[in-house]
Amino acid sequence: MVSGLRQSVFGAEFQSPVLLASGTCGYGKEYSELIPLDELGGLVTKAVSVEPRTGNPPHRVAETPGGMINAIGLENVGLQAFVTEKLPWLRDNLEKAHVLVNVIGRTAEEYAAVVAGLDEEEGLLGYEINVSCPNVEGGTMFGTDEKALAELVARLRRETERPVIVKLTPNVPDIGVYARICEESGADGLSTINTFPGMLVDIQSRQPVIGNVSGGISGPAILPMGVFLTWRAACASSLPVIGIGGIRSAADALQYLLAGASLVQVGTASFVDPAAAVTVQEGIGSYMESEGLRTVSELVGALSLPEPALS
Amino acid sequence: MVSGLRQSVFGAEFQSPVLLASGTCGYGKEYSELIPLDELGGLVTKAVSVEPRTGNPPHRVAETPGGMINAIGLENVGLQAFVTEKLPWLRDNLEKAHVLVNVIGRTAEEYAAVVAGLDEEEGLLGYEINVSCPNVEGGTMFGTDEKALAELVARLRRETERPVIVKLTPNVPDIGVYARICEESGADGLSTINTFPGMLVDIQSRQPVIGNVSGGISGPAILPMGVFLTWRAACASSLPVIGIGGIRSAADALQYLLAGASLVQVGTASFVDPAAAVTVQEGIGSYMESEGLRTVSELVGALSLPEPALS
Amino acid sequence: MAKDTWWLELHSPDIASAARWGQFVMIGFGLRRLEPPFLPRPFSVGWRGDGRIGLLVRVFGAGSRALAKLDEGERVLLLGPLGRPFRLEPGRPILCLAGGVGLAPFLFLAGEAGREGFAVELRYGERTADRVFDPALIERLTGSPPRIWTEDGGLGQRGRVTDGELDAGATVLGCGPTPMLQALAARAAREELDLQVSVEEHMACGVGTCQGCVVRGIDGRWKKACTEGPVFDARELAWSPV
Amino acid sequence: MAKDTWWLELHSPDIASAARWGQFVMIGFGLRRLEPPFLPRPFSVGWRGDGRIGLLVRVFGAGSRALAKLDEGERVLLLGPLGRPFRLEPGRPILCLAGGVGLAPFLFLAGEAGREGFAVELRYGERTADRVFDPALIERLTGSPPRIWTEDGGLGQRGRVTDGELDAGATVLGCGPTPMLQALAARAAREELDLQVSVEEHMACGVGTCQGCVVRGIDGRWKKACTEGPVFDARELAWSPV
Ligand SMILES: Cc1cc2nc3c(=O)[nH]c(=O)nc-3n(C[C@H](O)[C@H](O)[C@H](O)COP(=O)(O)OP(=O)(O)OC[C@H]3O[C@@H](n4cnc5c(N)ncnc54)[C@H](O)[C@@H]3O)c2cc1C
Ligand SMILES: Cc1cc2nc3c(=O)[nH]c(=O)nc-3n(C[C@H](O)[C@H](O)[C@H](O)COP(=O)(O)OP(=O)(O)OC[C@H]3O[C@@H](n4cnc5c(N)ncnc54)[C@H](O)[C@@H]3O)c2cc1C
Ligand SMILES: Cc1cc2nc3c(=O)[nH]c(=O)nc-3n(C[C@H](O)[C@H](O)[C@H](O)COP(=O)(O)O)c2cc1C
Ligand SMILES: Cc1cc2nc3c(=O)[nH]c(=O)nc-3n(C[C@H](O)[C@H](O)[C@H](O)COP(=O)(O)O)c2cc1C
Ligand code: FES
Ligand code: FES
Repeated sequence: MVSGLRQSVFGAEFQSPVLLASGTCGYGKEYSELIPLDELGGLVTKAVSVEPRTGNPPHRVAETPGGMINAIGLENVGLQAFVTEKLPWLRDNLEKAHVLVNVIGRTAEEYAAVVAGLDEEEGLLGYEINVSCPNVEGGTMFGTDEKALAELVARLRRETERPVIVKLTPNVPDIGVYARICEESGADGLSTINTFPGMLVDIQSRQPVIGNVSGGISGPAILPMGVFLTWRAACASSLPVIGIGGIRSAADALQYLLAGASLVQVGTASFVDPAAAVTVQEGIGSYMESEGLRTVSELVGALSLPEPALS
Repeated sequence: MVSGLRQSVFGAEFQSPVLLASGTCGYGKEYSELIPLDELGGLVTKAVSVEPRTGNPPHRVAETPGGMINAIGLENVGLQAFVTEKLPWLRDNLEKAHVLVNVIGRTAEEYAAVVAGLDEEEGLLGYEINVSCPNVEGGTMFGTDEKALAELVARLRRETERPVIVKLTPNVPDIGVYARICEESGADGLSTINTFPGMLVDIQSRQPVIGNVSGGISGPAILPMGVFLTWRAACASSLPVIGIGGIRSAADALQYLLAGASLVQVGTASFVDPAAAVTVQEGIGSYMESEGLRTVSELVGALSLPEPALS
Repeated sequence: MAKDTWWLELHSPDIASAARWGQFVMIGFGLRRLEPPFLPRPFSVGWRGDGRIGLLVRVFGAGSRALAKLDEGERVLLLGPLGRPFRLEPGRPILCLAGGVGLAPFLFLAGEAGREGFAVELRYGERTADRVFDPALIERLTGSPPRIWTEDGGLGQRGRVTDGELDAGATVLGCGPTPMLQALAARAAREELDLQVSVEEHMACGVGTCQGCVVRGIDGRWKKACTEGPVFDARELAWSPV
Repeated sequence: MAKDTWWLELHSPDIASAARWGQFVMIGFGLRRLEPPFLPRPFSVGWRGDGRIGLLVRVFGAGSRALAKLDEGERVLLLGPLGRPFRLEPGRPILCLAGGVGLAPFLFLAGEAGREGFAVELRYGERTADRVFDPALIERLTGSPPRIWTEDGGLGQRGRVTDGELDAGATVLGCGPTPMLQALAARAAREELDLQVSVEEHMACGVGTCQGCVVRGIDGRWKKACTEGPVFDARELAWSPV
């Protein structure tokens, strides 16, 4: 691998800027026989909540034009089982790839409990806080409630020294506002973006295809939205941003890096081809060689504004 | 055409539920030699502002995975030229298809001026208010500012007896909130949805492909988002909703109708094939025949919730 | 050839040698593709021999159509063998009930388990006679002719494959549309039969990472069809009333 | 055949009979397609005869590749003829400067205007000799051999097609990459030449509805390449300094 793929972010060195996205790589083990996991930049675990969650009824996945819809319902084994059954494998099997744990909760307390419960454990670099899930009390979402988000981030900051990366939702008028809130509240980074709410109707049965009625849209279809929101988030704050959404090629990943992402995550593409992230990583290396770049950081945010040919 | 395609909405009878979307059919004339415009449900004109607008530098369009990006910049001839140069053709050439005028402004006054300036004119059924464009003063958008939206709609309501249809932006946490505001403020209908902000980077030049840097994403890629937001808007208010986003087949349009849309608009698909809207319309007719439906209204909102096979 | 039904052989020595009856493969169409099938599709291993696996594909939508249209020599992404196979008890007779292309895993099982000395009976049902997969080919693959049911009575017995007598002494295996499996499970419960079913659910990854493919377990918990299944003991699943 | 360059003939009697030199067609790939080319692509009419039109296609990205890959008998959506043609003054000699596949409209024009009695000179430049479109075919289509420039000097004169003398008495027509047109426009301004250029811009509709294809006019207003162009009098456009 090109040594130039190294990226220093969150006070850690990533051997590559390419990670596997939360919910698309399980807890790592599932892909371990299929791809050289430990050669990637890292992976983000499926969401972990303080208690186990059962999740939504089927169908939970289906495809949409240029992408897919999913409504898993954040099914997960819960904090305790994660620590005893999942984390040990990651700790023992990943030496070079970094692990971020995706954290969800219904309340700030639940988020804090997960972080507190993991903070003594080895085998993870930091936390990716998923604020795109409903806060049952208020019915709002941390990701779309400025005050709630500020309090949550500040609260988690007190719980841990480890990197706290907030995964933002795209369903806001201006993602920059939330990027700044995260920075001011003490976050170490941002992940952009999570899925877009969507729905698929079976016109024969006249029923939603997805058991949960609606779900999140991911895949190539959302690539340009993700690049835009990553660019906005990177401009609005000085926090390192992890670019996510629709990446299936090095060219896609490079769009995110140029737009300001320090790292990228590959999600849906791994379903189409488990080797997708590896291919993306190798392609970034080739691009850097052909462009004579020595470090990924030379690419990050290296976007230049266009001059229209005739004007 | 199946007489059953008729739909009564906004106190008017549409011969078909299929319209051409704003900005994708110019002012009608451009497509008149290509398709039987007057056999469609109608069309929505390019946005009209009180003063002419020059629009953005090129490139203004490019394709994205499963869709396209555009940043036209609401270039338009302005109210006066629209009345003298564009409207007469629509009035003289469309007898059965309805015309909605897409209205934009920087301030509520500008919106009101356009509506007032058109209200004495013949040849249009009503107004589609595009609240997804920046309000220069506040820097916010009417479409994402609850108070500003309520005032704008109430203001326009006072200007005209004609249908006022508000075209909502998808970039909000809960579109239902804005749907209710429109209803309470006196709107007659809703259009969902406008484009999603997006960006495309040319990794060779390291420049945005689009002269305006960012643009709006449309096309099949946004179909499931549009269906979902149409469903939310239809559930949240009792206003008739026009479903828009990614429609390129009768099956797509039927998803919107089942989700609660009373009418649909075809946009980007017309670029791929100018006959797209006609094909969609015919396909809806065939579906109705095969399903033994007599009126489109039997389809509107006829979504039923699924029963998972194993549960 | 049977209506809308294709027999496909793919070269994949690794999968061919590792596959066991009831397992499946995920067939992907590549990262460049945006048109359906965008996601990979699961298909049961219907046969294996000299480095190849055989698939029985019925054209339903985009994925199966893409497979049916594959040209000689074309490549697809193959992931497998995946999932838990049917579990057979030495000495116990086996009764396979196949609905439609649910026949696929039993072509594999009846053939190989038969040669291994298991007493295997294969019953195969289709809605209409024109959909019945060539009985001669079935016999060649499994070693004995199947008993056939068609709802239109055009071939074999008129009725459903689940109509026949079920031997309580046998391990009953079912694969087919969910309503068929529901009916079968209901009967198994009444008649206290030992029943294993292979279920279908939408899948994205096929290897347990996406949690997309769940069916409800008797304990109320969701089970992953791809890793905990696709073969389940019928008693493990919470069947909705038929 | 020239590198990455294809000559394509499409059956379309209506377009063939209506087309005029400098006009173009939008080629669409159908509503089912999601992979690039998703949007239709504009291509100049390069020739017409017995119900067909000829296109000169250089493979650049998805759209041109899809055309190059078209099989005999395959169908595409054709919209046209579109745009404003080159405007010729009777009796006035015509000097065509083609850069790369900017050659296409001049194959049409030199052929037909020549037969109509116009004195047409065709100059054609490519970066490298291996990209030069078969001069014999050009001569067959236009009636006379082109003067060729290549930057590598491998064929014809070394240098750029814009290097040669430009006759002030002629109507100069230019088609090619924007930088070439900019250079040409700059020269035309200095030497007070009567210059028409055919410009390129991204297009979605090709018929004036999307307003996507603009170039800046001298008055600061945007002009639509599809309906006000693609052929413009060089003086109408606001050229950025070379
Ligand atoms: C374990 C297993 C084994 C199978 N074995 C066979 C077999 O041997 N022969 C056979 O013909 N079929 C088999 N199937 C069914 C097959 O996987 C496809 O679901 C079926 O071919 C229809 O898919 P399609 O793409 O043709 O139709 P589509 O219309 O694309 O899909 C049909 C339905 O499946 C849904 N779907 C979408 N994506 C997926 C996905 N990734 N996985 C599953 N469904 C999806 C669609 O939304 C639609 O509702 C099996 C399924 C499973 C789970
Ligand atoms: C009036 C006119 C006449 C032309 N005549 C010819 C000709 O005779 N022969 C020839 O080889 N080429 C011609 N072109 C160029 C041609 O239309 C394509 O732009 C070119 O083939 C590259 O497109 P692509 O799809 O191959 O590559 P892509 O990589 O898909 O596109 C190349 C660039 O064009 C952009 N683009 C995307 N969509 C469009 C679109 N709808 N229209 C234009 N560009 C788009 C892409 O974003 C990319 O930046 C002409 C262009 C115009 C405007
Ligand atoms: C099946 C599935 C499950 C997901 N689960 C989670 C999750 O648990 N937590 C989270 O933050 N994001 C989750 N995501 C979102 C992805 O991490 C990613 O943000 C999104 O899919 C966009 O990236 P992509 O287009 O590359 O897939 C999930 C996505 C999919 C498709
Ligand atoms: C080139 C282009 C121009 C557009 N101009 C307008 C406009 O002026 N006003 C408006 O409300 N929507 C405009 N839209 C948005 C469309 O009306 C429609 O809401 C959107 O494209 C989604 O529908 P589609 O996926 O069918 O294209 C434009 C879209 C495109 C592609
Ligand atoms: S298909 Fe992904 S977990 Fe089963
Ligand atoms: S391409 Fe649409 S206006 Fe020119």
